[in-house]
Amino acid sequence: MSSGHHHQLYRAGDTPVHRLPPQCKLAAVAAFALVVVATPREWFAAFGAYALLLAAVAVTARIPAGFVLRRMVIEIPFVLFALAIPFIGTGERVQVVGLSLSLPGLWAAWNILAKATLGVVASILLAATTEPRMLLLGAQRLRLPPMLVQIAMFMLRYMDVILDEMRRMRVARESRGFTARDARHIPVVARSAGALFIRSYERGERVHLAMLSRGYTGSMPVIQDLTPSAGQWLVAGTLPGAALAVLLGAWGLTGVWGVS
Amino acid sequence: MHVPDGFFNLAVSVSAGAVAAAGVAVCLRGARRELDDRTAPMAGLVAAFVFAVQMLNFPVAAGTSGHLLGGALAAILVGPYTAVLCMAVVLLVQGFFFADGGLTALGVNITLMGLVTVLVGWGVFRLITRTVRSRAAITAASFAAALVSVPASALVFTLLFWIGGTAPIEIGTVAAAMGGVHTLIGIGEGLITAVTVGTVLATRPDLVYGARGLAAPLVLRGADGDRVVTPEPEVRAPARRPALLFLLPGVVVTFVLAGVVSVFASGDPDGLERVAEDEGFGDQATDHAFGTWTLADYGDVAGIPVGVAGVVGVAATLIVAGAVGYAVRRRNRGHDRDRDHGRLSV
Amino acid sequence: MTASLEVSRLAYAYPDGTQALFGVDLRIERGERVALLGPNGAGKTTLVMHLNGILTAGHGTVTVAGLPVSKDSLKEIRRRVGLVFQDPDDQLFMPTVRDDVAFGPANLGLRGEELQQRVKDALTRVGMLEAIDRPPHHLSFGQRRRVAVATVLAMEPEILVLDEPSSNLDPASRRELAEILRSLDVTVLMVTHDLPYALELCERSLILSGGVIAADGPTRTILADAELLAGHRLELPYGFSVA
Amino acid sequence: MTASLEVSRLAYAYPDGTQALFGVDLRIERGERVALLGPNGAGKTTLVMHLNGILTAGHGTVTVAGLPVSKDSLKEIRRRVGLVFQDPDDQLFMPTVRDDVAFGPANLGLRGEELQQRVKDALTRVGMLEAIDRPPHHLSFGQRRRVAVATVLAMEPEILVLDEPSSNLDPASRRELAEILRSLDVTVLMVTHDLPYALELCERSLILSGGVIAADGPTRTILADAELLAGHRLELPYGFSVA
Ligand SMILES: Nc1ncnc2c1ncn2[C@@H]1O[C@H](COP(=O)(O)OP(=O)(O)OP(=O)(O)O)[C@@H](O)[C@H]1O
Ligand SMILES: Nc1ncnc2c1ncn2[C@@H]1O[C@H](COP(=O)(O)OP(=O)(O)OP(=O)(O)O)[C@@H](O)[C@H]1O
Ligand SMILES: [Mg+2]
Ligand SMILES: [Mg+2]
Repeated sequence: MSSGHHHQLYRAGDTPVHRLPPQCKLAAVAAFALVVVATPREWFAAFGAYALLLAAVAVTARIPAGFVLRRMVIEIPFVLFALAIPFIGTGERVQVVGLSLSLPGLWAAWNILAKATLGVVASILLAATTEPRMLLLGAQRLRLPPMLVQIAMFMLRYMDVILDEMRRMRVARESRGFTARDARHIPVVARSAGALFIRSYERGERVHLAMLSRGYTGSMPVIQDLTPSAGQWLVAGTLPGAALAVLLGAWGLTGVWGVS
Repeated sequence: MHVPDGFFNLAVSVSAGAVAAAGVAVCLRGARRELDDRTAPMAGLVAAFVFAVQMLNFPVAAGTSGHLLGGALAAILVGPYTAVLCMAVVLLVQGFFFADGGLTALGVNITLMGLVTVLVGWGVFRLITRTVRSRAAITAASFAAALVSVPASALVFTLLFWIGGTAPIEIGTVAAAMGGVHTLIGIGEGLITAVTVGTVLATRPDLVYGARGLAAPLVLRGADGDRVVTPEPEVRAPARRPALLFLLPGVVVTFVLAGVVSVFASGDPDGLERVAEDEGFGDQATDHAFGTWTLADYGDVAGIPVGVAGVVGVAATLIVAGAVGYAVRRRNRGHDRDRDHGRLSV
Repeated sequence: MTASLEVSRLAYAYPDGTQALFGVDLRIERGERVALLGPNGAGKTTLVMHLNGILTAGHGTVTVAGLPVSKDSLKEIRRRVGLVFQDPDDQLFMPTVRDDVAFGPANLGLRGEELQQRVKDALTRVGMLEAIDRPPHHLSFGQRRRVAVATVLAMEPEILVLDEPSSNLDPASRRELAEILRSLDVTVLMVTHDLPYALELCERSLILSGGVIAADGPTRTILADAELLAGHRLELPYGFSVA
Repeated sequence: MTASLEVSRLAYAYPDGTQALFGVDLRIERGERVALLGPNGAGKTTLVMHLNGILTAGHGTVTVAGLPVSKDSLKEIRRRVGLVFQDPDDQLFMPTVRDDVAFGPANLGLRGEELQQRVKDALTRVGMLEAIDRPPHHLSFGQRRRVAVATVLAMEPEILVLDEPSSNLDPASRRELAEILRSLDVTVLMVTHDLPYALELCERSLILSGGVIAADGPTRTILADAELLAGHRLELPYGFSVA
């Protein structure tokens, strides 16, 4: 089975970030997201600091900015929504370059944009430095119920199977003189799409049976040792740790200076 | 409909997280009856299919994003318990691998797109197929189930938004936008679900959980050409599921929890505020509107900064989820061990 | 003595209703090498899939080394019976050839150096050692077939069931495979359409046709019976005769 | 006269960097039947995929009946060259056998009764008419192979390229396929590992080995040269000799 999908998320490399055991990275990203969400939206500097932290991770992992930006299109629906809030929001209005905007709306938009963006970038970095298969092993190590891990594993495999079957079907179609330039051809594609579901299922089913026939019992044999050392936990803890320090620091400062 | 981080206030996130965790725990138990060696890949395929279907994503004017949901389809193909697990897996993978949907909003997302769609979809499906069980009826029921499940989910979203959305938008606007768009999406989802279920039913009827039924008797042939027909194989009907009813109160509990906790514990009483405005004593409130909104996240209740309360709250969700998962896992393992013993003594 | 494989009155219908087996009876002793012949669509693959519990009997029983195939015995059965699928794409699923060949022995509990040794031995046997770090789906069809054979050899099963293992192999690999099979002290059941190959490798042959066993006997006798062969769409290649 | 197929200095590397062809030259005249022999991984499938533009030459040119294979000529090329894939699963994708066989001729503009007749004729030829309304992925491997051949026959191409068409076929089907190919007045290029089959069907053979053409000549001469064969992992089956 082949190709594509995963490799768009994952960028192979041999950096300290890549080398960390997956469960450490998972835990670190989740903890980081918690800290970000818990940060009051007025603490602009804190969000700036979080962004810098993520940038530092990206640099360490040698993930180019362009890669992260391209993957951030996933955020577009929220961005559009967030941009709409100041217009349709209720509450006090302010005039900005001739537009009447809702002040609470502006705050809400900022809040969603800042937190969602930081969360999205953290996840992108996680996926970029960890193979999907390893992420699942990590989740297993973090005691995610095995049934969920198993379903997730089949899901990833099936995404490959479906892509692979789609590729085969495309080649088969084209080699028999089909070109999909014309709208009249849509029914043909639709009919073969119906077959795709069953076909993919049966291909995956046969592969699964082949796995069973080689002694598979529901969890992948872990051939390489994944047990993280205390040092690795410590390294992984740097990101949420630093973020927490920023949060607590900012809290202390606002405590001293008061709210303006 | 993927909710990003920071979209709902903490009270809603935490309550929905608790309900989602409990729901998934119940389904982990229930799914053991639905899932075996042969159906496990089907669960994976359904998850992959749902994932693909959810990729068609477009913005909704005053809601979040709109797309097909796939919960009803999952329920019909693999059974309601496994379906919830599939949806949870899709959302987990989307959150962690694809950065789609906030990690702290997982609870909300699983509740909305997993629990609600599966529950409503399966409910409608069973209601229709209980009486008629032909192939056509199953296909039609699939259409209806999917059609209803999407707006239902949008409705619940609107309710949660009303209780604890962080964006200051009129609830009416949200309801109209979400409802309208999701009714349209519902029609699309109904069609896709019906076609998919119909296709599977035609070639692999054994794969449709909602249609588990008869296999024809087998014929034996002897060397001298004599024929024997084996007795009718026994029929395995889908298991009845009283436990599923557990989920319904679960969803109700989310709202109550979220509402109550929102109003009394969050320090972000915008839900109350809206009620106040609606009830006509908004004058008083508007004076404070700025204060309420800006103070909301860092204003303190009983001297505890909400930020800290947030960390504690979300951590609590994770602990609950983790504990439930752990307990179930231990129990599963216990079962496995029993089975292994059984095996050895054979 | 208990038979290595015993199948009795086995019938099976696929979920879409097509019945493929109509009451198969057979018995293979320990250490025998048996060829399973028959026309396309006879049910050979279907039968073979029952031998390690991948398909479960609609009616009848399958017994492996005295152990009936059932839900509880599956694990043990699959440890004993190694199955090479007709389509290598069904068999190979890991990201590299090494991982794929290691998968089975790792499931049996092997680790570390011992595991790596098994993997290398198996790949050397089928002549695919240089491809050890390549992804299996980037190999040629015949190369995939060879790796598929290696995945099963690496498990050292006591019963080897092969579904057309020689198809798509080049002639030298075909002979090498025959030598490997001859060198192993295991029970072999091999599905094939290559009658000379069956004669070379297996003392005994079965003909499965229309979902029942139509003939069972020494390969030489069966291949000499032109009428029997013709009745089941079998025939010796042009220019070949059973000496 | 223009050649039916002409390949010149063709080189190709797969996206992962594996180079499979290193400068292939060949020329096949109209109406010839040529066998393409060679060890596993020699590049046979890779070469064949260039002949109707599924892979595009990394270097060198491919010309079909005087028409160079390029983006603009693809449609015409694919009308002329019918390709049977090594793996029937790569070939069959529609929900029923009927749809699948009709797909090619329908793309050529056939409709209605004429189309149905083509479909039935092609299926009758390969003996799969009864399966016309079954889903192809529910057939046995050999049955799928036969349907795969039918999908191409139904297009009535002027050049037939077959990648191991006889593997997984039962012996009678194998002979019937040879008869079909002999009865058609088309150019045939057939990849095969079955040397006697090549001798029976093709006057001329090519050996592709390590990505280049290593030998080209009358099949009988090539098969008689044991040393040449052995150098490319080819050998005649036990008990068979070129008379
Ligand atoms: N997945 C399936 N669903 C429905 N019917 C099937 C399926 N697989 C095979 N069959 C049918 O069952 C019968 C036996 O098929 P089987 O694959 O066992 O044949 P075989 O003897 O292995 O043939 P071959 O030599 O072509 O591999 C055939 O009629 C075939 O069409
Ligand atoms: N998709 C692919 N990606 C990378 N390398 C490939 C791919 N397919 C084949 N190869 C490599 O290219 C070379 C030629 O492969 P090809 O499939 O053309 O061989 P073949 O002659 O058809 O062999 P066989 O007789 O086994 O079918 C081999 O070394 C193979 O490993
Ligand atoms: Mg078969
Ligand atoms: Mg090839």
